[in-house]
Amino acid sequence: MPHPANHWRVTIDLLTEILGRFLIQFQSPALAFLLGGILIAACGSRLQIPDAVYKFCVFMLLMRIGLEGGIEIRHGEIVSMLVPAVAAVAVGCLIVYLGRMVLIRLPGVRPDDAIATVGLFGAVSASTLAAAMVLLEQQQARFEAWVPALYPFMDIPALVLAIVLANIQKSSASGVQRKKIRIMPIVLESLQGSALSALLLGILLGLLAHPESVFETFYDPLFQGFLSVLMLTMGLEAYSRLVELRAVAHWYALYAAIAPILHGLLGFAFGYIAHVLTGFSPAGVVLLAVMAGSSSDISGPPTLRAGIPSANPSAYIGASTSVGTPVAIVFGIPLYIALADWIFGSAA
Amino acid sequence: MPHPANHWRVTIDLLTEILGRFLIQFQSPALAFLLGGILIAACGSRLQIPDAVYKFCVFMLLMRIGLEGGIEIRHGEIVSMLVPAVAAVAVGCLIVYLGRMVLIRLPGVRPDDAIATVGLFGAVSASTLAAAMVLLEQQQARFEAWVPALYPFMDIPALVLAIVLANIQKSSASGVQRKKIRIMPIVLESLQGSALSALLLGILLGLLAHPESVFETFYDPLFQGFLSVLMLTMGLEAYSRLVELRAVAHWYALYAAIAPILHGLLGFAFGYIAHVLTGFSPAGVVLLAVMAGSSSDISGPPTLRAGIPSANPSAYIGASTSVGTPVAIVFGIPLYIALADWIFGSAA
Amino acid sequence: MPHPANHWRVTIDLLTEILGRFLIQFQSPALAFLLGGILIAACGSRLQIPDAVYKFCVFMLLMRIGLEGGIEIRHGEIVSMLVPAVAAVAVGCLIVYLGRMVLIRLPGVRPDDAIATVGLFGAVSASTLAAAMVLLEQQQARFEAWVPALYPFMDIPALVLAIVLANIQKSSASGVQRKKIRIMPIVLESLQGSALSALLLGILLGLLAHPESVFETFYDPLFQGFLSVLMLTMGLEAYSRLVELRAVAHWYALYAAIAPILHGLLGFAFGYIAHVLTGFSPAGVVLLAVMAGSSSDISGPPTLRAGIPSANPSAYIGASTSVGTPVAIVFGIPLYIALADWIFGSAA
Amino acid sequence: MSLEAVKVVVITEKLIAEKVCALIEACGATGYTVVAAGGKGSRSIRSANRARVVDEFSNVKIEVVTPDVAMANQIAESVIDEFLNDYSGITYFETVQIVRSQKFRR
Amino acid sequence: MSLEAVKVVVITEKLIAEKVCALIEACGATGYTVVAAGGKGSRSIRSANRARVVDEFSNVKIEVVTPDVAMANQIAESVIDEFLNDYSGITYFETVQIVRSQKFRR
Amino acid sequence: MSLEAVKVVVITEKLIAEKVCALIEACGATGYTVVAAGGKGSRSIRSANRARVVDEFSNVKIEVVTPDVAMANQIAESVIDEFLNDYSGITYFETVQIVRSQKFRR
Ligand SMILES: Nc1ncnc2c1ncn2[C@@H]1O[C@H](COP(=O)(O)O)[C@@H](O)[C@H]1O
Ligand SMILES: Nc1ncnc2c1ncn2[C@@H]1O[C@H](COP(=O)(O)O)[C@@H](O)[C@H]1O
Ligand SMILES: Nc1ncnc2c1ncn2[C@@H]1O[C@H](COP(=O)(O)O)[C@@H](O)[C@H]1O
Ligand code: NA
Ligand code: NA
Ligand code: NA
Repeated sequence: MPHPANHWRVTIDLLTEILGRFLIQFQSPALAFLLGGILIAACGSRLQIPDAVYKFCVFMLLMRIGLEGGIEIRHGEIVSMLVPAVAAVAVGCLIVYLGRMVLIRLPGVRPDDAIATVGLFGAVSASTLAAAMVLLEQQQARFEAWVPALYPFMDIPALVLAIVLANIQKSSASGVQRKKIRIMPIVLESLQGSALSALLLGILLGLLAHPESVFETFYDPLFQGFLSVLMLTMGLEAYSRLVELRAVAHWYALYAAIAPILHGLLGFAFGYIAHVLTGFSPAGVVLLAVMAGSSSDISGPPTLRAGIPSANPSAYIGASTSVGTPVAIVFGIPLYIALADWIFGSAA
Repeated sequence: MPHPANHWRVTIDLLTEILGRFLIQFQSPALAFLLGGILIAACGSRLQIPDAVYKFCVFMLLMRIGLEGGIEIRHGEIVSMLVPAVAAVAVGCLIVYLGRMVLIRLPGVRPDDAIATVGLFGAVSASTLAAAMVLLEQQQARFEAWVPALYPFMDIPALVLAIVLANIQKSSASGVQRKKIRIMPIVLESLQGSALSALLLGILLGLLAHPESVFETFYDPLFQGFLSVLMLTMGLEAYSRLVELRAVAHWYALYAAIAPILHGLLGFAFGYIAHVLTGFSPAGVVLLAVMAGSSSDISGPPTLRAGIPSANPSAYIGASTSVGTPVAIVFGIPLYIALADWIFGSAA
Repeated sequence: MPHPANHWRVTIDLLTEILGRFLIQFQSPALAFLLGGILIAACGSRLQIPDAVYKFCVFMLLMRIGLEGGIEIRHGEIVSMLVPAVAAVAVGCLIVYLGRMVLIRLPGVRPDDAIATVGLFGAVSASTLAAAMVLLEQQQARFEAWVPALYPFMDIPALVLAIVLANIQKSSASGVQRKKIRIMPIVLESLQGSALSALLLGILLGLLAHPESVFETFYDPLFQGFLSVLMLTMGLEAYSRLVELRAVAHWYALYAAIAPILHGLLGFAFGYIAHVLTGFSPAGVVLLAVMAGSSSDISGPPTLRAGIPSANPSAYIGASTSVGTPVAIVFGIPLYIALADWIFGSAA
Repeated sequence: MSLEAVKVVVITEKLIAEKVCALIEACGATGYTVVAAGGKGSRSIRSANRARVVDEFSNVKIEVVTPDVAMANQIAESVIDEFLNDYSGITYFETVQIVRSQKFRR
Repeated sequence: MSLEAVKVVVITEKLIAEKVCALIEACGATGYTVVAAGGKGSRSIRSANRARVVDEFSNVKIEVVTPDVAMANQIAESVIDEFLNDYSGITYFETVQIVRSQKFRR
Repeated sequence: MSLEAVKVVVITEKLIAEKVCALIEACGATGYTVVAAGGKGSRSIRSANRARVVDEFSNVKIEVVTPDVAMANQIAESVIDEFLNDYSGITYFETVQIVRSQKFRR
């Protein structure tokens, strides 16, 4: 850590560093395809990625991440995952809890919508995670094999907490004695979603089977390509959802622009603590920050729609898809990498 | 062949051998994805492989198998295919003929349903064949280039015979003078199905064109990957079809559990005869057994639905998809390879 | 250029040359899959390539072409594109203008249908272009990086001119004062189509981002494979559209059989002029000829349907899909390559 | 301007869609509209939206606007006689008001 | 041969399709037919045909042929009560003539 | 509880679906539902389910529940005038009973 005396120097260095990374990152394929998607959608392009292809991309990415994790966990030690996993749960819950306190106070924001929104931003986006992993892998940064497995540890608590809070809110508002919310069905529902079950199946197959040949000929080499297609789709989607976002209070857009970075820094801080306590790798810290900064795009929305049906999906999905995810990828990822470079040396 | 004196020793060796192979095979990607699909479907996962992707996987596999066959047949001699082709026809017909005699006698089994079921189990599954081919290729086992072309020689006679038997059955039951069944339309219909026409087109292109570059950059390297996706889909499907199977007589489940192995051994025996007569390769014998043990999942069902409309599709498709195919892949393939190892030495 | 004295010798040489190329070209994967698709459709095959896969193939091809162009343009000089771009515009307009004069005079041909048809044949087929590019790349023929970017320069003027002519036609026929046609919306509409926007996005990303890694692991290696799938789809489609073509005047079929070659030769001539003026590469001349000879299959039809709604789509789409495109690929491409070999030496 | 007519609806297995359409044309209808459908009836559930290994078994909904009750009856009866004993499916009529009535007469 | 019956139509979010179908069965219907749909109502546009990152929000159209008005009313009311406060959707009835009427009674 | 209303059905080419929907909204409808369709009419067959090189030519079925006959007529007439001379398509009315009638008035 640098001496506090020359902290101006350091701030400027950091900013230059981040700026430099930005320019590089803007050219990284994942980001470029995301921005490209937004751009051509804004130009009125009729290009569409078929739904079947989009779903297959998601499957490919999560299976690839899971398989790699599973194959490597075999050789690694899983106990060291404990502290980071606790950190992930804490970050997920904190984002929802603190976020709710802020958002619910804003004018024109319905409590239900607020809680659903913070739930979505507390949850994790698999595609944002994949984009960060590709970038780190290209920079030869090593992280523990089990890092992607932290995903559900942050994702599920955030969603569950949001649904529980919404129910408490509703019953206290209506004055009726609230009926006890059963948590296990929500957890199960989350785990059964297409994204998480592909990830978990991948880990399982990586652990127990010998999928190396298919990993090396299919899931690994095509990873980047399918990620680029997914990013393009998300860019197209981000633009087309803007219309919906415009129909709701502007606070959502503001929250969606700021929250990803704050959440990411919170995740970074918790990751840093885990680093000090247990030697959690710098690249792992970056990925924890990326998860925290991301907002769920695949499994979160339907879970929240079912769990908080009274919330308006246009508010939370619009905020997350149109603003949150682009900010998390475009500004968040390079920020955390630069931060890690600065704090840990060239490790990340 | 071992001396009959120490046949206990040999039996134990064989069992150990097969058990060892099982443990390895359970970890082979194809099998692992199949079991994984069953597992996550049983856990209630909402993971789905889009229909368009499933269809494309089937196309890829059959085109790849066809192209490779066609390219290699160019350099090989096709005459030696004659005896194995006759064996394939014989096996397909025997399975249907013998199967009908057994199944039709069981209580609670309607004749039409019985005949459609044995027809489906006499026919061939392209995906099961592909899974076996990947395994043999990974073990550097060589088989004649035309072996995959034996597929229609077993598939079509089985389907045609089943439809003819069902018609005879119906007319003898109703006492009405039966109207002559025209066989050629059924054969044509089978050849025009999506699976067989992709296979035949692949063979044709392999024979007459120069598809080497596209084979080497696309169809061959992605083969294993798309097979894994297909196996996953079949696993998901196997579980979800169990509900239907439960609604029909339990005899179907029993038949579906035992028949694949018996059929496979019958196929193996005929393959062995072809080996003795014409030097049919050990790996070829294994693939003939795999075809015999498999039950059609792509082209068979619609052909039978159209040819024996009075049969209940829940009976035959449920039996084949939920039980027959998993048994054929999980237990059948390793059994025949172990058998070939034992009989032919390390050839397969 | 050979001496005029022995021009008989030369003609025979040329014919032999072209014949030789034909036999090779017939075996090239792209062509073989196209012919294979026609063949199995004619045999009544039920093989289908899902719509989602078809759309993804188109996206892949245009993104790959665009990315490569963009990456290479970075290192090249774009000014030399000027003359060929003017040539492309001229060819596109000439095809429409001359074609209309001929076709409109034939008996049984409605003016609207005639103009829409020549518009479609003046426009460009991305898949035909891709097939030619693969062939040239396999023969190590080099062309300028910006050649694929000539596509919109020929495509859009042809479509716009056709729509304008149809409107003039209609208003002069009805005697009503014609309302001014606004051209920009048509140009924009064309650029926003799925094919062109994928191409342009690819060029942009290639220019401004660093998509090399995803290009090398995904778009480039899978190019040939997806092209083969696309060609197969086009073959299936060509046959199934024949029915529609039969319902309209036979002149459309005749036009569709002859025009591609004439258009290709026109394009070759203009390319040759550009070669003389600015050193346009021989392979570039071939690709200009291929564009001229091709007829649009993806973006042209909907643009014309919207721009000339009174024209019968069966006439122009049938002519293009069933006859024009197969002729352009099967006879056109090898012809222009042979011509280039003969005129420029072994350059193409 | 509008005229009463009968719309025949047939919901049945996708596998026989083409044959049913041919039958409908043979009865003299000027056209028909087909929509992919899933559903559940006395047999089993058929889903329109997932990778079934045997896709051919999902449903279609076919609608035919007919100019008179006679043709509607004929279509329904032929479809039932020829297909709905062996294949699953239902058929029913609806009364509609057609707007360009000449389109529905041959 | 044909008999008057009531068809209940429910157009709502795909996300709750399975639950709505279960409710319909619980009301005693012998079957139902589901079709993928897009649309626009008082909330937002839902398209049936493109890669939405959140596909679960597109629509379905569910049709149930019921033997009597009572069941039709019960289905419509239960669906409205249970779902249409929180989820977007509409429901309406049509009169149809069923041809094989025994199929629609339990 | 339920109220008689008119449902306008337009079956036409997918290519113009968006324009037709805009026209329907301009006529004052509170919503519409779109379903992908194939079919055959006086022009050619359009299939909903295969890789057509020119996918834009398959059909859509658009349904609009309108509160009164006047709006229904206006929608049908505008669609016919503006589109059905050049594009293939049909349009017809059905009588429906709407259950939450306030949803269909502006
Ligand atoms: N009561 C009903 N209402 C609406 N659709 C039905 C009904 N009964 C059957 N169907 C449809 O008709 C198909 C075949 O029905 P079934 O022949 O009873 O198996 C089902 O899959 C449903 O799509
Ligand atoms: N007037 C209408 N006519 C036809 N469909 C409608 C109408 N209003 C709503 N819908 C359908 O019902 C869905 C939900 O409507 P809403 O609850 O108003 O958002 C819409 O997406 C449409 O598919
Ligand atoms: N009699 C009919 N019944 C049902 N749908 C029809 C009928 N006639 C035409 N259609 C539908 O309307 C579309 C256009 O018809 P057309 O304008 O006659 O080509 C067809 O593709 C069908 O989907
Ligand atoms: Na988060
Ligand atoms: Na078999
Ligand atoms: Na052209």
